[in-house]
Amino acid sequence: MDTIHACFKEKIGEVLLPGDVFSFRLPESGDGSIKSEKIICGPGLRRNGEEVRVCKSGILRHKQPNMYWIDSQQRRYVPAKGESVIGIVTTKSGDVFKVDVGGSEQASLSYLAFEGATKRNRPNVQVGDLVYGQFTIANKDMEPELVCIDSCGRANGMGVFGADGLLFKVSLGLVRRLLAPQSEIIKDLEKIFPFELVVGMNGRVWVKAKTVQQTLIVTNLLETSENMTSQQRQTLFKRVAEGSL
Amino acid sequence: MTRMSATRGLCMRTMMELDQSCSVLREYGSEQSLLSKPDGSSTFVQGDTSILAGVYGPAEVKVSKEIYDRATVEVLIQPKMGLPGVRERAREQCVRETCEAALLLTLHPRSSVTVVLQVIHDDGSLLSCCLNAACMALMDAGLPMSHLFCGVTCAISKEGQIIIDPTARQEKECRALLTFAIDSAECNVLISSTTGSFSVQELQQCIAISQKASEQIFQFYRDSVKRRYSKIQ
Amino acid sequence: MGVVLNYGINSYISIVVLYFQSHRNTYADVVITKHIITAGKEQAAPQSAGWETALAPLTGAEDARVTSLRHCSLHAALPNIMAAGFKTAEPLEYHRSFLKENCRPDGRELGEFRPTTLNISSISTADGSALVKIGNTTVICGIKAELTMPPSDAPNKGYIVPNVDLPPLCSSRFRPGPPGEQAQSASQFIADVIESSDLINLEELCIEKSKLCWVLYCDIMCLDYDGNLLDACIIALLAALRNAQLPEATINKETDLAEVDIQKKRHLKINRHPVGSSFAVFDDSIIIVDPTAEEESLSTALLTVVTDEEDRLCAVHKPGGTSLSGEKLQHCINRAITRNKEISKLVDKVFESMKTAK
Amino acid sequence: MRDTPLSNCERRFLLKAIEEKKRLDGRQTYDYRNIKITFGTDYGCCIVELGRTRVLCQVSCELVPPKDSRPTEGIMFFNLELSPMASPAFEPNRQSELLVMLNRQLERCLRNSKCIDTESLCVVSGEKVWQIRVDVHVLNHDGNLMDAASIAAISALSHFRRPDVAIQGRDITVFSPEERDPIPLSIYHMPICVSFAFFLQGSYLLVDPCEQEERVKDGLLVIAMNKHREICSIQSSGGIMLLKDQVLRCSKIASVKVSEITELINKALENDKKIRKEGGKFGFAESMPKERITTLKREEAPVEMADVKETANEIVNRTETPTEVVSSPVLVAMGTAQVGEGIVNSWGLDEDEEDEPQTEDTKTDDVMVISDSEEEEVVILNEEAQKSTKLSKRK
Amino acid sequence: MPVDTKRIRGPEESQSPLFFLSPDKAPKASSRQGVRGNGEVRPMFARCGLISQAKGSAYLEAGNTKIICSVYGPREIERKDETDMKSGRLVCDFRLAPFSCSKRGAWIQGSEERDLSQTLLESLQPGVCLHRYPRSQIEVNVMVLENDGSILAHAVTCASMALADGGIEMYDVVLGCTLRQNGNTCLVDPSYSEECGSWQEGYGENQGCVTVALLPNLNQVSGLNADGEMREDTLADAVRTCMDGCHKLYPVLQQAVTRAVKKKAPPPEKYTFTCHSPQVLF
Repeated sequence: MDTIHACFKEKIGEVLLPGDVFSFRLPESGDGSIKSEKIICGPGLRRNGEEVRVCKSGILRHKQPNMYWIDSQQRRYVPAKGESVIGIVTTKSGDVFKVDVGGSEQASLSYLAFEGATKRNRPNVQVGDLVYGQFTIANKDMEPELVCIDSCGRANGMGVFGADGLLFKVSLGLVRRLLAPQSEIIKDLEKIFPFELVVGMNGRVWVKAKTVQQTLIVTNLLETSENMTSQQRQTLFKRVAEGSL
Repeated sequence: MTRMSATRGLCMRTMMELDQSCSVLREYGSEQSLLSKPDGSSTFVQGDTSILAGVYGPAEVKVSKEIYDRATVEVLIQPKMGLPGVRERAREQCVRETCEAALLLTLHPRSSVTVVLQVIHDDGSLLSCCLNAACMALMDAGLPMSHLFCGVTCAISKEGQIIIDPTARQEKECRALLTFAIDSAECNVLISSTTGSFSVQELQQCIAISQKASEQIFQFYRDSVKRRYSKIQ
Repeated sequence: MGVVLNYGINSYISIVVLYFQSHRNTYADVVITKHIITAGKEQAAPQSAGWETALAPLTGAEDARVTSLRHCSLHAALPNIMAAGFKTAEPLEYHRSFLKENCRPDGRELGEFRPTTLNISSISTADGSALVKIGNTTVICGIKAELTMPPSDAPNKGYIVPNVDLPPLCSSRFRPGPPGEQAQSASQFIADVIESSDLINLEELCIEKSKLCWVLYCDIMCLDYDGNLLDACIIALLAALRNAQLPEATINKETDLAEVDIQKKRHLKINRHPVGSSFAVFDDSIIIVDPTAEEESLSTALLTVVTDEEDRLCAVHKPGGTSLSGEKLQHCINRAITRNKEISKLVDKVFESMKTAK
Repeated sequence: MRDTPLSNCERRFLLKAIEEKKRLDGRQTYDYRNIKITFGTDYGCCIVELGRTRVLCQVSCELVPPKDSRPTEGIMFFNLELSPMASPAFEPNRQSELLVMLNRQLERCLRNSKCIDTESLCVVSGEKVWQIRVDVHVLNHDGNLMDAASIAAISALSHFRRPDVAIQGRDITVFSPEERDPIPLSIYHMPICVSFAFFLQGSYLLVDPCEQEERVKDGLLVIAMNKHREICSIQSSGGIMLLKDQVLRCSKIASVKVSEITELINKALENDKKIRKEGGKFGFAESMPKERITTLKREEAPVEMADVKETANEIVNRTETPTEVVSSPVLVAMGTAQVGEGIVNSWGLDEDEEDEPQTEDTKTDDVMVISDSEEEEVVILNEEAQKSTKLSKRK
Repeated sequence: MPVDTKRIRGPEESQSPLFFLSPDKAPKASSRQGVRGNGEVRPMFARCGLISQAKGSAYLEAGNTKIICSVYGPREIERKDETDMKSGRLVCDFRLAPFSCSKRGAWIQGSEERDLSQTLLESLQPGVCLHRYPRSQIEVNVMVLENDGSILAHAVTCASMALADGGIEMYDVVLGCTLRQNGNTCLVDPSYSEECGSWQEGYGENQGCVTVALLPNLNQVSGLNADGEMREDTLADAVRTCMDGCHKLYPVLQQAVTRAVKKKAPPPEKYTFTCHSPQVLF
């Protein structure tokens, strides 16, 4: 019945390559009226007239009711509005900080975009510090802009962090898996020992455990879980848990 | 060195029928994401010919090269010996323009896409191997593309026989050498780069063969990406 | 008669300023207004003053073939100034609106070359030279022959060293300094054409095996860049090589040194006559021949086909861009074959005229 | 392009870990990362992987006249390139400080140590010698480029074979590998660089620093040594003060590392030799890690060529157009002709200045203009002169 | 091993065949006898506006010397480190085509070409109203297609024609003329073979070459370049002769510029003849 959905649905979970096409001939029902259907194309899918083209290689994902996107394992981050990322402050200039987020351009972060910050009471941010913030502006034609407060002016977990602990980089695909509501990887990892974790959509992960040794173990486990089935991962984690005890 | 591979090739050749022997793509392979620094990387191996490709982008662009409405593409081909010369520059132009046509550059204005191709070994069909490596590296980097592309080289021997994916030795002995890049959307010709003289019929035959061979390479791309994502549910 | 005058006006302003600025700037203003009015009404204004269209203005060859544009209703309807603005603001749309009507802004049909002029033997310091103009594009090729040792891997051969230069002189798009990518790939292309077409036997350039041979430096320089560089380069190279004369050189048996007699000169043996035809692809589908610089920069792909006099292909050079089907490619090749005949005739005629003059 | 900046958090953590004798990848202080040496199909070509650092080296040779000062010695030329592939911070054709440092160190390690017998590279004294060129390309930068480059260079030099030559009088014949087996270089010893990074004013040291460790280091000590424990070069940079004991300790560690690495190189060389001898498969294509999921290989595959001829013919025939009328050229002047009509270019039709200058003669103070165009501005003030110039042109 | 990787390379070295001429077969130096007088300049042909892409351009032919020049700008200054932004900048690039001399030249600009560029710049600068172009630069590119002597002088003339053609504001045009002093004889506008001579090796008295650049209407010398060894009075005479030579060439330049201006945009008849010389300023 749903022809557009149908042609998408049969490909869900399959690996697609750039140039693959979903063409939707609009179904003309018997009475001549054109039934309108809506689908939402996420990352990796682009509408091109009468068809939808894949533009990134990866797995086709679906979210009810009508969202489709391509899940790919790229490493370079492209800022998107509303996403939370870990940035590194590179310069202070005037009343903004320049923050490296791993994109093609540095993001700007206002002095005032911190909880409780006023013109008088400037936040204590040094060059090289880590900030966790959210994009309020991110599009291809403008310089991206970060804030460390939510719409109510609250920090809500954002701001400067990372006095100790370790920052490292993984693929964007892995980050998305870590951030998924019921992430299996994190669940498995939690069983080994307690640690603090900050995950940015830009592929940066910050970890802090009780000791340097434990921090390094978490880091290495996360890096290796990129290309593992859940079974392989579980056996590995189990071995580490036993060994580290 | 090359003697070995040549004899290997020779054994195989005698085993097969003469007119079939020339229409064989050498064994080929590729590895993606093998370098830690670049945003995308791949090696592509065709017989003994081997290219390593690294891609950065969309990344920061120099002000002097900035384009206001699209990304700037740069391609560098590094020869194994000595410095890149005029020949490399001509190849770079070919690969760059092909990448420009395949990439959706307007999605990342004022940024740069840099493709670096390192020749690891040249045993014929070098330009097509460069193209294949570049395409796989671009895919690995996750840059938005409207279509994929691949390269196929055909040699025309002195007897007028068409040899696909020739070795360096076959290239040396042939009368004409034609390299085409084929796009995955319509299987049309993206690049044509030729040396030697040939007839119109021969050109069209080579194009037709390249189009056939491209199907196999595109299938290979698909298989390797599938394998790569095989552990993610 | 809308289209005619836009370009006239643009160039006019700058010139009039030069002309009158010493006296009073107001002169210029008056003149311009007057010119617009008279010329806008009828074309007669410039003609009656005795300025034929043959003395085409600097910037716009457009004027010359105004009649063929009449059916482009869109432009006829647009006021002059707006059309000029349209051209600068939306160059691609401007060109598309012409292509839709199967013609081009300079009045040519899609498959029409610009007039091609060839002149030879004008540089007396070179051993052979030729100047080629395709429309505004101007290329000069000078050949210098020098003596050297043959290459160690081919002791019975000489050298041909072609280089294309795009000096800042020829267009504002080129900067001083070492050759850029375009010049380098053009040089490589010319070198490939020489090799592919078997233009000259390198053995013929050898004077004595592994001792002495000629090296022919073919320096090709663009003097005015308005697109279609490669075609012009090939014609210039071919004509210059045909024009070149080498003095007799021998090795003196006693002294083992080279000896040259410039009284005795011989022409080179040219085996083949390759001629190139360049095409530009617009919007992935429309193909035009002999693109101008502007058309080149707006097009999505470029193609150069080189054929010889036996209709064999010496090069099918498409350095990327959007794709073309085998069939479209074939159309281009057919056009290239006709072009070859045209240029061969041109070259022959020029050389004949030299012969009869002697 | 800018490299990702190092955050304060990483710096603090790294230094803390070093104090606790912990390293990011779980190594001990004196451990090297995994070293993998792969030889190519060509002689003198190898890829060295040192953890994630990756370096390609190719040795080549050429017959050249020797340097005047050393007429009986071959020439060694080293060139290390930091390919922009290796790091976003590397720009093509830029002489960065790092590049100059690496090139100098490589030359000191391999040329100044006289590890290669350059006299055996002389073919005809004062006339022709072999120039050995060593090109090192850094493909991925994850720290300790110097050690990786020196391992790659010496492995490639040991692997390299130059063509055999025969001399008859002044004629030199170079034999192809099919005619005569190529000849290896004569190598006296194999110097290898071992790098030590110092932290916190020299109180801590690490062998084989990775890129992040290099970023927080205070100083670097590079010792080039061979397995006979002969120091070939030693260089300290970064301006740290080292005690005599520290340097001695480092040289002891270096001697252990060097003998390990030398053994590894020799093993790799032997292995390659064996496979070549047995006629097995070798080269980079064979060394691709097939078990990785990012890797895929395919066997030789035939391409169907059955109906290719028909397709080609069809296209050619379908597009056959009746021969167009070929326009004939017009002779403008001697040596100049034109084909095509219509548009006039800026040089004008009437201007054939190259060949036939329409002379504006200034023999007298009068202006004389001769022009073949039919413009009314033609002014002829001296008809005699006009005739003479015209005549001189026709001669 | 510094090599030119941006051009197609030939053999490492090669010699012009002229080095190997057997002495009896060498061509004899031509003399002016009967062709033109020592004080005469060669017939000159000049034309403006040939290069379609340039703001202004000129082509000049004197004897066999052939020079082409284009002018671009005024456009944004490229190197912004210049301290004086109030006036514009003139940039000159003087090049000899590789085939322009009897011995093939290199592609890479040599010191001679750089010298000539500088001299050209200095000779032109006084003629151009640079204060009218603040923060911008005007580029002058000169290419010698064939060198048959007096290239600097003709390059100056050619460049100023191109500047005028490009509508660049000028106080006056600049003309150049060269004189070759050979003992007591002086040759105006020498050809290539006349230019070369014993003075370059340092022999003889009163041997030298003088090039003068002149603003004809202001009657001011904007550039003077003298090589060799000459007596004071001879040099003064030589400068005077050169200035005369320049004045002789002026009408040709005037004609060419006027012609180009008319061609580009025909003024209505009534103005056509009111302004005969285009460069009469102030």
